Amino acid sequence: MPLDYRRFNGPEDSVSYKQFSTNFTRSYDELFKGLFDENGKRIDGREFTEARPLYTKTNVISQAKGSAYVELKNTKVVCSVFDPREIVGHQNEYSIYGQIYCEVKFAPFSCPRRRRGLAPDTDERALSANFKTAIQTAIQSTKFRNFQMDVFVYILEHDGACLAAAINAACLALTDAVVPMMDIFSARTAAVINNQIFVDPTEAEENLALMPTDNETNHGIITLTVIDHLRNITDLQQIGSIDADCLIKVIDILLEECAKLMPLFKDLIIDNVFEQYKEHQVYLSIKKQVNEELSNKVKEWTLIVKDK
Amino acid sequence: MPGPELLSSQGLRLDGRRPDELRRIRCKLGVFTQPDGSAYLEQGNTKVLAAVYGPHQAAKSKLSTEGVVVNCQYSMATFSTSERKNRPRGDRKSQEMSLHLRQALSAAIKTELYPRSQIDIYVEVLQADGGAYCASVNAATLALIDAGVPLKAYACACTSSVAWRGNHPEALLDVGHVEEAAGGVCLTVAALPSVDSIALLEMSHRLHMDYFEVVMSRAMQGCKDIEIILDKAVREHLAEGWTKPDVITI
Amino acid sequence: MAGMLLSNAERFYIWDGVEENFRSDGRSNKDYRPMELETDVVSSASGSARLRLANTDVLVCVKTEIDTPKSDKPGLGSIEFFVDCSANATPEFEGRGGEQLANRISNLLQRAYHSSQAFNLKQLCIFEGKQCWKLYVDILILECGGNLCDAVSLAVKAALFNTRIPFVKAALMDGGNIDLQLSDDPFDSKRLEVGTAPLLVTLCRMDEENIVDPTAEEETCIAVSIVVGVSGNPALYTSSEDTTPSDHKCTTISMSGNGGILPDAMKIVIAEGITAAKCLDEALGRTLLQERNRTNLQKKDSYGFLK
Amino acid sequence: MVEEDLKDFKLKPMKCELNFLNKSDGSAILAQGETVVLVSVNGPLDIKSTSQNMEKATLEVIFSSKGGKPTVSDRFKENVIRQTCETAIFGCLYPRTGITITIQELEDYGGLLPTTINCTCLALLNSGLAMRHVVAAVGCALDEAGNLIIDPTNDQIQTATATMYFVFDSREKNLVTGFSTGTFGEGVYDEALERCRAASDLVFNFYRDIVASYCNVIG
Amino acid sequence: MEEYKVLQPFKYFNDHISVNVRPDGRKFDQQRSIKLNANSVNTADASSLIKCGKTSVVCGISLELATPKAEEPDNGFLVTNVELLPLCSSKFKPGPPSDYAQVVNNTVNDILKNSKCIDLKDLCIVSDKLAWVLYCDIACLEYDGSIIDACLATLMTSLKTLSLPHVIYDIETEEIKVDVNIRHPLKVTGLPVATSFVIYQSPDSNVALMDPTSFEEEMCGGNGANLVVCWNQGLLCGIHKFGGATLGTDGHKKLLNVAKERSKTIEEVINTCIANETSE
Repeated sequence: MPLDYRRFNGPEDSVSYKQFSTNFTRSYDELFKGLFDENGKRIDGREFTEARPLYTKTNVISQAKGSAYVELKNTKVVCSVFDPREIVGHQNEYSIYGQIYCEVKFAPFSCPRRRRGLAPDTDERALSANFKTAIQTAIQSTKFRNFQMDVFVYILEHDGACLAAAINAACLALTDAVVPMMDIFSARTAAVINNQIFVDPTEAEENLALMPTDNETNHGIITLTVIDHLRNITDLQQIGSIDADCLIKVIDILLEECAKLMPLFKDLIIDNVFEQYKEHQVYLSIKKQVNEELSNKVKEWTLIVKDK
Repeated sequence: MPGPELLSSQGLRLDGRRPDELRRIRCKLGVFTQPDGSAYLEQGNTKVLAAVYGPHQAAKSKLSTEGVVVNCQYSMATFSTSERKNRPRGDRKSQEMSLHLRQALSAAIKTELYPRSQIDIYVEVLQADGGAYCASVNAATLALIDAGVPLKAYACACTSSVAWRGNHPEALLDVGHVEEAAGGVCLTVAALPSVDSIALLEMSHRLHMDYFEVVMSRAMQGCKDIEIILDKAVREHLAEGWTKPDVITI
Repeated sequence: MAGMLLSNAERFYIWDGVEENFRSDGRSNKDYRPMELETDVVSSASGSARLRLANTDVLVCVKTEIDTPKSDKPGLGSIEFFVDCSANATPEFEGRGGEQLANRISNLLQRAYHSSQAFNLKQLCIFEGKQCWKLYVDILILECGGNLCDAVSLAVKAALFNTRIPFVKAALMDGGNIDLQLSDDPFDSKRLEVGTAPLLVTLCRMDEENIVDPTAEEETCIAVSIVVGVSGNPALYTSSEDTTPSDHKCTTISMSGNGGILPDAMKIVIAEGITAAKCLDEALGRTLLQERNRTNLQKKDSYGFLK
Repeated sequence: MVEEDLKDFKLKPMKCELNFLNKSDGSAILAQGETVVLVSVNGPLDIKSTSQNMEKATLEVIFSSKGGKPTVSDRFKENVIRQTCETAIFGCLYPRTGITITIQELEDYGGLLPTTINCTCLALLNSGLAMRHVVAAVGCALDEAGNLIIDPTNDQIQTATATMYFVFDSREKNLVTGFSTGTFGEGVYDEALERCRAASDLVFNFYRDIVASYCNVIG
Repeated sequence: MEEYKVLQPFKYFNDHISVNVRPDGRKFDQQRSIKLNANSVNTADASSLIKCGKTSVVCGISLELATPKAEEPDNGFLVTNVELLPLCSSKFKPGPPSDYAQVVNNTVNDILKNSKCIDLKDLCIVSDKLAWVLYCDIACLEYDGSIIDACLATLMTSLKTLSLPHVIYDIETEEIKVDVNIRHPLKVTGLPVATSFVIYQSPDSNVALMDPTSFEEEMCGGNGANLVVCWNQGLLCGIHKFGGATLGTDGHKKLLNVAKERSKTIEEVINTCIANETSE
């Protein structure tokens, strides 16, 4: 990477201190045992098919048109949506579909293993591309023709399933930004290690799922995005090597998990609408008051002018 | 002065060629279906692909009312040189080569026939074993002919260098990669041999004045020979263009 | 693909054709177009292959370099994919035009080859923790005639099959550095076990039908396409019978285009993808073995683009 | 603040030449001590519509250091100069136009930014752009012993615990721009402000002499 | 009201100032509400998040090891970078940092260097062999003015809560062993606090506004033209004034005192936040 002139750069040969700490270089089997507590459940006490609770809040960024903050226990993601503007970059003909520009960025301090650079590297660009295919299906881009809408995601802390968290945050941010969408969508991730399915994996489980091993069992990570309308799958990303029937089993489990998220999103959106409605009422009443004062002021002046 | 080892005692070069001998040129026109004209040319181990699109409507920015805009792009495949290049194009050298390519080819094309339009010429070097620029010009000429673009004459390019045998100099034609790397002088000529005019002349390193004439005439002679070879290939291509049997599978 | 203008009438013509399982060029939904494959086209590379799928033309070259392995994976070499869309294919690829497509394909390949069951990087290790081979797989796209992913994955597997890695003896000197002896005879080299390398199959959905190997025209009128990477069966790639045939596993799945797909339709797509990849694998294995026996290691006269 | 000890200093020798470049609307080369800066101003230009501003001229400053490689601190200097000139120039007289100020650092022996600001002001004077007020920059350093040195030389700056640069406008002698390095007390800051304000008169006189000497050439 | 602000921004702003109140109801030298919490991100070695008014900034520090530079063998590295993310406001575009972002970055770095609150010698483990590299990455999540104050506050909170793991370095074999559970806190002297002002040139007099919002910054000469005063335990450690309207000498003095009071309140906020962080 050529030296970045626009930022302050540390020494090139700097390497994370965790590398020299004792528990860094552990073999595959030790790590695999480390995933379970004594009675066979996952360390944080969850069942294999139990997902982490999803905490979320919308309208966290005042300047953005719509924004959302999603927390999957330790995975923290912020997403903001800006309203359409002219298409950036050269544009040779009128595009009948609105363009959607997506960018997913890891915070430099977000990954436990090593510090990520400030400039976007290849796998962040790949993540942005996957993220874009997942959300563009639900957005009716014919409504904002020849315009470009920006969706930015910033991952504060990465503890597994950050693509799924980003997609969920994007769905809530888009609803908060009142963007024309076909329906709400949600996403979930599952990891497969030694033929065992882990729903909503933590970073340690994800790292193990992608770690090269010599045993011939299924291993990999699958992220599924489902749109509520007819339960259509809008995006399916899979890495690792998994045979067909295990894959189908994972897809079914993920479909249920995504379905569980839908009511949660719906309640949240309905609460937001009520709040905005109340605010609007307050705003209208103030406006009425101001108009009244103005009108009786005008009456006074006409009186003064008349008797002059 | 480098060069004694370039010529053996019997006057043969490192790859066994005589000083005034071209490398084996093999070429084929109409290699691709989508571009208007395409050509593949092998000059020894230097392999080049050329494609021509156009003449088509020019981009607003580059529009010129009196003649056609020739837009060239020269890019070398990452595996073309023995040492892997990490960026195929966009560095200064390929931009310079594109400029030279445009200069040589716009001298050959009848530009005044297509005002306000544009011809795109793309060259991809698959394997570079010396003389990549000359192979590109020759391949581009064949691609232009395949595309039916009217040309004033064949644009051929050739390099020549000088080596020492005993005490008197010997001009070497069509310099290979090894001879280029040996640091000898390398004169590149892009010419229109039939109308005997020179489109581009470029020389690296230093050459004494009175040897210049020897090297220059050898290069011009090389261009004339190349023109004959290209002409033969074009006539062959057109002659058996429609009677050729279908592709024989192994 | 690029500059492909289709009127609505032509689209409906293609859609109706697909419904009756009889496409515009006479193929059924599950047929591939004729392919031409040739290996060892570039002499300066360790392994190369050129594949022509109707009018899609791809040239793949593998170059090897000695590199130090990453600290968290001491015993493994590394493989890197670089895709370059040459402007020969379409004027749009001039300059940085083809970068988005190139990134998409190289990401797909990087994910497909990620699992050790797809491509075992242990065979690239020279000396644990100190020296290993790094494979640069450079893919040059010369012409786009639709279905780029399949053509690229086939050409990559053929190029890796054709790759020759020279024997290297590594000895640990005192003071921790390594002394490498490279054998001088160029033909004294070993091949890579590339049997399990994955093949990408693009399945495109046109309302209810799935078609394989779309042409450029068909690609412009599909809603969603799913790329399935399926690992190969090593038995097909060695003449000796002792290698155990391993079943085909999915090494990567990715969707593109904006459209949704019903879950059970997705299951059918995955099954079809695996069967299509299986027969592609057999065809590739047969031709590569056939070519290797015929040329038995000498470099034959390469047709290249002269045919 | 006793009056006379305000005057007991002398500034580094300043040599300047106006209209140094013929291609630019206004240019100046200024040497303050050994620090030399060349500034060229290209007056109201036509710029592309997206970067035009309805009410006033858009100011663009390009600072290129001696080493040539762009660094983050160049952008900082550009911002300092742009903001100073923004207040000094009557932007509203040239709406929807662009003014570019190009600065080339030739020698840097301490006090680079004050010299750059003075040279920019001279170049603006030479370019004939309407200006509200003229700006003058003076630097001062606080050494270990605690006494203030006006317009310090290079080695005084290296050993100083704190350095302060102030830019004053010619009309009310108010502080237009200022920046400092190192730590210093509040009292020291006020005393430095007063003494630099006094010193700025010398710079303004220097401007008058320079412009006067060029008057017959222009006039 | 909203339409008035959009149609006639200058008049809207002037009406408010002439009545001695700011558009969001604050007085001229009143500070916006501050919410600060430490160690919100547990993958970073130290982190903190501040939300002052509508500006929220997160700072994360990651530690790395490297060989010190040849010319300064016993100095560690302190690398601070401020990122104005495209998601914090429509003013910032994706891609490499804009000029304004680099100016903010440079200002924060200068203040940190001037205040000398971190001695680079403490970061050196073995002279000329091994030293700590402190990557302080500051990301602005929400941009609503006075960004430099927020950045400095989070930076100081994170530095104060940072603790370095113990490193054993064997000279001969150049073996590095890091013991993660023995950690000793980093020595931080003093606490620089930056206060930014904006000077509004109203027709009759110039007024200084403390802790400006981005709308107020725009009204008084664009987002580069502000004045940053930072105090460090009673000593001034940097006054940066970038153009903009001028201020008389007495206005200047009043400014410094206001900044001093504010720096006291901010110090309290940081210390209380660290106190209940360590007590947890």
